[in-house]
Amino acid sequence: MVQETVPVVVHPFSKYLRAEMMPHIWCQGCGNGVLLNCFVHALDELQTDLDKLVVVSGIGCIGRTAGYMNADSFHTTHGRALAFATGVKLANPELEIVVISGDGDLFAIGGNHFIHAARRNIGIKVLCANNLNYGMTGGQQGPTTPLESVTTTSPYGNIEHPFNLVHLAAASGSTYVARWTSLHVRRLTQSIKKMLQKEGFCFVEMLSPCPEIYGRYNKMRSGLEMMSWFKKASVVENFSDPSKADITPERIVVGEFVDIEKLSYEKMLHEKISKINEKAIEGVS
Amino acid sequence: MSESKESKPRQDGQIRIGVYVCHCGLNIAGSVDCGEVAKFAATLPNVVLAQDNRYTCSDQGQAGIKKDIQEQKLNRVVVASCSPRLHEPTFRKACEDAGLNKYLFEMANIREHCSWVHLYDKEAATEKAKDLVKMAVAKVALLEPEDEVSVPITRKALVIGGGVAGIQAALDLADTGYKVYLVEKEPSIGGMMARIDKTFPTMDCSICILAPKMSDAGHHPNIELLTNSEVAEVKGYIGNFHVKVLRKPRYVTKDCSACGECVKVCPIVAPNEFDVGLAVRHGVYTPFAQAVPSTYIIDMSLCLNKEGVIVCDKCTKACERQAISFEMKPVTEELEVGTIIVATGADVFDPSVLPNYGYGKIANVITTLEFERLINAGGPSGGHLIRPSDKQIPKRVAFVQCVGSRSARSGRLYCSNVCCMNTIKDSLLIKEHWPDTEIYVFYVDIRAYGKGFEDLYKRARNAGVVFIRGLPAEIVEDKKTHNVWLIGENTLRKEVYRISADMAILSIGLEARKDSETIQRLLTLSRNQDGFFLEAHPKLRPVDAATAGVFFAGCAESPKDIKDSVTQASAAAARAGILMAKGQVTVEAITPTLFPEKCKVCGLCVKVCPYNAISLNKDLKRVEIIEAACGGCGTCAAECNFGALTQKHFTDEQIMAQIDAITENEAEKKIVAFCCNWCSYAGADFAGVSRMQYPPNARIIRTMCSGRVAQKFVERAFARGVASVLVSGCHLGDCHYINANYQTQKRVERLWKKMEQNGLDKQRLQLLWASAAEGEKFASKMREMKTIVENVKPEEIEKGKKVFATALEGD
Amino acid sequence: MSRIKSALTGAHFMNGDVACAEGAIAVGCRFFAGYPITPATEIAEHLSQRMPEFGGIYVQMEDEIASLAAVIGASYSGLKAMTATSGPGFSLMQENIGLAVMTEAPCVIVDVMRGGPSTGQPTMPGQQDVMQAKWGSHGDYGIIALTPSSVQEMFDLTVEAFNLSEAYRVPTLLMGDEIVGHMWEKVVIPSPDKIRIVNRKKPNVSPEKYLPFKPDDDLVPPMACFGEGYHFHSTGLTHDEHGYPRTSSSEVQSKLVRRLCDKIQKNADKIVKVEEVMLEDAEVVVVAYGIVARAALSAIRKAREKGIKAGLLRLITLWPFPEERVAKAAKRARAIVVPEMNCGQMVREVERVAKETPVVFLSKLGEEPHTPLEILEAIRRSK
Amino acid sequence: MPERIRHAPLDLEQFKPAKAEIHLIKDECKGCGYCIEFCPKKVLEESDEINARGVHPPKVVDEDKCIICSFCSAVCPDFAIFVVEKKNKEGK
Repeated sequence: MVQETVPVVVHPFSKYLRAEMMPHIWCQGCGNGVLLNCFVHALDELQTDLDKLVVVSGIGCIGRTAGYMNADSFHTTHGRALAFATGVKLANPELEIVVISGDGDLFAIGGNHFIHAARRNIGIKVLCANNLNYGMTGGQQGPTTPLESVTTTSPYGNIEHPFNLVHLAAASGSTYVARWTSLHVRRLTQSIKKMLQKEGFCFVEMLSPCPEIYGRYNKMRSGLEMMSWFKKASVVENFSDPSKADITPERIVVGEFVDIEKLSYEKMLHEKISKINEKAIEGVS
Repeated sequence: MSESKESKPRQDGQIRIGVYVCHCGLNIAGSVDCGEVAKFAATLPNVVLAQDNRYTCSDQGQAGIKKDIQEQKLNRVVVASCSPRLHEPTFRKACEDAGLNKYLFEMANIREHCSWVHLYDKEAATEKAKDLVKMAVAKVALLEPEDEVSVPITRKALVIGGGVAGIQAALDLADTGYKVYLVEKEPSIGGMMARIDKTFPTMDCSICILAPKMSDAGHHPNIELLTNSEVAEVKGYIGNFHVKVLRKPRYVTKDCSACGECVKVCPIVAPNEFDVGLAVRHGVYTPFAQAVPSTYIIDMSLCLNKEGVIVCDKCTKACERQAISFEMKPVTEELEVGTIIVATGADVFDPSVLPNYGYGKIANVITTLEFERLINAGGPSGGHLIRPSDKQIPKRVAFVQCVGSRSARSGRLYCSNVCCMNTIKDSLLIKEHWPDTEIYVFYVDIRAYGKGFEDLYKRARNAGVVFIRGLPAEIVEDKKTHNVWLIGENTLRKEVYRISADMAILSIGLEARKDSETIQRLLTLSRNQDGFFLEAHPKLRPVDAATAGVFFAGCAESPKDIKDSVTQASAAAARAGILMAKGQVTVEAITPTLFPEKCKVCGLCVKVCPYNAISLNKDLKRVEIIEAACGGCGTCAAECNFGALTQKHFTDEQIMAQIDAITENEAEKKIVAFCCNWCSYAGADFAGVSRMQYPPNARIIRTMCSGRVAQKFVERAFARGVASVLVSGCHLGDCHYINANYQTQKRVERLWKKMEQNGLDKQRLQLLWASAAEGEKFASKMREMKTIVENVKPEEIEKGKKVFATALEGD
Repeated sequence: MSRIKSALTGAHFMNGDVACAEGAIAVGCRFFAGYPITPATEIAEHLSQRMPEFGGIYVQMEDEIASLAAVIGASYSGLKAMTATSGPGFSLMQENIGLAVMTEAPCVIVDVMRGGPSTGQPTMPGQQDVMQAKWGSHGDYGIIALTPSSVQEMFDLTVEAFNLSEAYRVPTLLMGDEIVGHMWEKVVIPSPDKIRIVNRKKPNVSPEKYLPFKPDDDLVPPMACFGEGYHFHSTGLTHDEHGYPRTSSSEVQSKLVRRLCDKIQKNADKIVKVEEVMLEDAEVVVVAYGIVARAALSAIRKAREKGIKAGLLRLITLWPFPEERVAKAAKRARAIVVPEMNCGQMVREVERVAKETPVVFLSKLGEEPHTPLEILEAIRRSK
Repeated sequence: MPERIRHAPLDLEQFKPAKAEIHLIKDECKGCGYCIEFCPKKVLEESDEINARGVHPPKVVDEDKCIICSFCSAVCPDFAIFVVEKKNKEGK
């Protein structure tokens, strides 16, 4: 009896993921999976050379992303992903460095490194999964937690005005800034592709559903409920004023906010070095 | 904005009025004793000269007036003759040529409003004529000289509608050097003509002769195409229209090279409206190959990417020029234009409302538009006329004429002008492709009136097309063969016919666009009972709209063929060109005059002005009038109860003088009738032109708009013992001044309430909305009010006098 | 990045910071990330000038945390990398020292010690960070710390520090102080070919079989770097030989942490370095390091003149602590004198090892280091 | 062109869309329901079968309705579903 070989059902993106590490640890409905999916989709469309890709992630649920990527990857201490990545990029500018981290890691403890990395315009691509709270540690309020949101450390409603990440990124000097939600997977993939091909510091924020924790405390118990909030509130406006793009329950402005050309730090540094070396050659010969 | 100086110093020196009573051949003299009227006029105050002559409007008549002005030093002229709507400009020009300010002239309408409507009561007609002359003389004495304000014309034009008419008008204007905005609702220009296979009588391929014009319009440096767009708002007035156009997004940018790769991958399929649903198009599509602009468009009602979420990106991936952009948003563009040409075309009649023809139920009953798509090489069947049921080429074909035209049942009484010739052309097309097809044409009258039409008709007959006079009463389907039976009466042979055919083609008529009501409201146009736009004058101004600066072209004005549409388009372009070439137009000096000291800055007038030509100026403590924006309706003057505003040439004193003239004697037998220049006054003229006879009680006072009729005028008429008062104007919504007649409604209702409260018979005050075409309605109101006048008792008159006595204060 | 500019050779007169910088360049360090802090700023300034001449990278980060993070990044990209700071910066770097240890990232951290704690005395010397050097970061781990007492040693020990860090894939500390850093002395720089340079072990298996944290018998795993196609993962979480996080397995945790400690302890004999002066017959042994050892040297000479048999044991390696050498000296001596510019840190280690031999602790804080007379006095008293 | 469309398009059969082959890796699914909710053609619905994670993975209602837009696979957080074009017999 000819044993009809059942074709092993292999997801087309499995070659980008570390089989031994999959499946990932994220909860049901968590947006991090969608971000990883879009990131890998972008790599697939660009046919990025995985040997030249370095994925760096900080601490938090999304911090585990580096572990799932079948590329050189590093899982830094909390908030230090961008500083670490700066070292990697300067040491070897050919490398394509993507920092994938969360709102807490990048903008609370890592906020100082973020604004300086953006200011320097170092060629690092940042993908931020903004799930509006600290998920890994059980749902504390974070730098992007909306006003009056209930979290484990703001049981009476958060009274801190949250960051508007795209405004912060634009103001700090990023050459590319975009925000999408985990529902706008097509355009998120396009934005990731665009940033991977751009020079300088690029930032893409993805509003990510966190039904198990943030949603549980804020009347959006399921992923679908958070996604329908995104759908209802999202307004697609390209190159609108990032300072007016605060996230409110009624209105989430998504789209590309900044797309400018600016010499990257590593390019300027290596041009200076080669100039110095030429001078040095004249000096020596 | 010229704000009036202190009220003009009165003409120093004596008022010297010349009165000319015209016989107008027998038109007036037939039922009015013009000599007696002239003799009576001579006795009126300030009248220094009164004579009657046969044709005042003739050259000698006019020369006589000019001579008298110079020699007799006349400083006022009254001509008692026909309707001022006809010859007021002529006599004003005569006065002006003689050096007299043309605003010191008044007409008494003793023809349309007197002689023609009281043909058989010479005595009453003559009395009425005397009264009308007395009113004119009373008013002319109070007239002041005025100078007209001129308004700049923006040298840009807006053409609404991108069919062949719109395209032609736009090309003509653009070639003359004016900037043209061509707004088209559909994704491409081309309109109905683009959907037709061949044209009559020349049998050209329609798209082949239209496409070059379309691309000229598409690439003309002076023409800006706004397709997939609609006019959202029109403000302003002739020469200064502020137009808001809503540009709906195409979701495909200009980089689109129309390569069609996206269509291949689009999973969405829907009937293509351009092919009347007989062919299929995709979610992303272009209506037809020769579309201009060629950029494709995405039908967002079908595309799966709704509410900002892109679900399917097949087209985006397939487009190598990255021209697909779902972020596009509707944009409202603000245009400044001087003239507007309405070329919105017409819809085709939907025969499914006629159950007896079975359209929509019987497979093989199609319309001539569907036939055009089937016979077209680019259409769904590659140019083969096929039967929808089995897609076979029919052996016997029947055309049914006047479907949705000239028929009460379909609610379209007019003839659609094009269907006969269209059917003749179609029959020849069939004969050309398939010579042995039997063709029957069921008709009522073949209308082949145009150049070359008759020989096309003859060719069809010679080719063996059978014309049977008498439309089928019913079309029945033979369930098995799907053939159709046409059962009707051959009215020439007076016998019933039962003819079977493989398929029936209904020659559908044209009807007014379903959304023409919006265009009408935007441009304050009016429409005839069939829904087509009403031109300013059917004979003399066929392409002008009543609203100055607006013109018509094509089927928007009435159903017509391509040749007529193009002719009208060039005419409209020429008419618009005149205004824009002159670059400025003078505004009739009938704008309001302000007495600043009386103004209480209450803002009532600001609220009622339809053209927001008045604005409050708090620091100057008065209102400001923008003369150029003023339409000249006078509603503001009627609304102001502090006497701070009055309308030049229709001042309160002048109108009250007319009321007093009417009520001087036998007031209890008379009706003071206020008629608005554009509708009810024209309606009365229409009654006169049609020789409708009605009782002579009424004396008509003309105001530009019924909105000018202030409450105190009506009160004064009653205070002076008049039996009854009529206030009349355009239908609500048809008002030439947009919504001025709503104020009339409010004021009459207030008067009714006051009369009721004071026990007066409300019937004595009548309100009538009558359009320029409703002469019969005006005449029957006159008859109705005669009975009212008759049973008004003297005590009722006295009570009226007492109730409204206050109106006579300050006399 | 070719070495266009000729490296410095021969005798030079420079200060300690500059010597350290030149040492780094000489041994092949091509990445410096730092943050200005007295008294270490001159290292950064000198490298900002010299690094580009060698195609190296100088970057000034926003704080010390970022500086060390960048250094680890550069190290993982295949460069020898270092940072230099002082007390406050050193404290800020502790978490990332833990990261460097856990991910076995070779790098050098220079701590030019100053008066502490907190902002303390920025321009004054101090030896108060030496315990922090060993126990600063959380968790158990092995670390190497060297301490120079001359400008020449600022050069030599920087070279040595890089070699040790590359050899054992461990962050190596150079615990200088303000005086050693700022004083000017003669330095003799050997020609490049004479300088021993050790590079990290590279993997000798194909990427599929490569286990980034599978140690060889010297307990040190070969190191692949980013961009070489190994697609390896490295994390601060407890991880297995694959580098994959295994945070709930006690077996993986104990195996990994013990190795990180043993990797240094078991190789201590190859790492430790001291300098012994007249110890053979010394009755009083002075154990000292850094700037204080120079005064101790002149003190023992004066003691000898006075007929006291005194000897000096100078620690060059602070961690791993040179236990046998101190124990051996302690057995022979009648007393040990430990002069330190702190409230008693290395003296604890000496006492632990000296067992019965009495240890006299000579503590000094504040302005200058111990004078020879002070030490001599202590020697005399302890006879 | 607001005329109401009376006849079905004559060339409807010429439109032959590609057939879809939906692959469900059932045990990866965590039951978030995104694919079911956002499929534009409602091809999927919750099955009553329980997978290894104790949730109901989706099941295909009608594979022919699928237009292979692959939104389900793009929005799936767990890489548990993907769609390919069904090769006909000759494997074309």
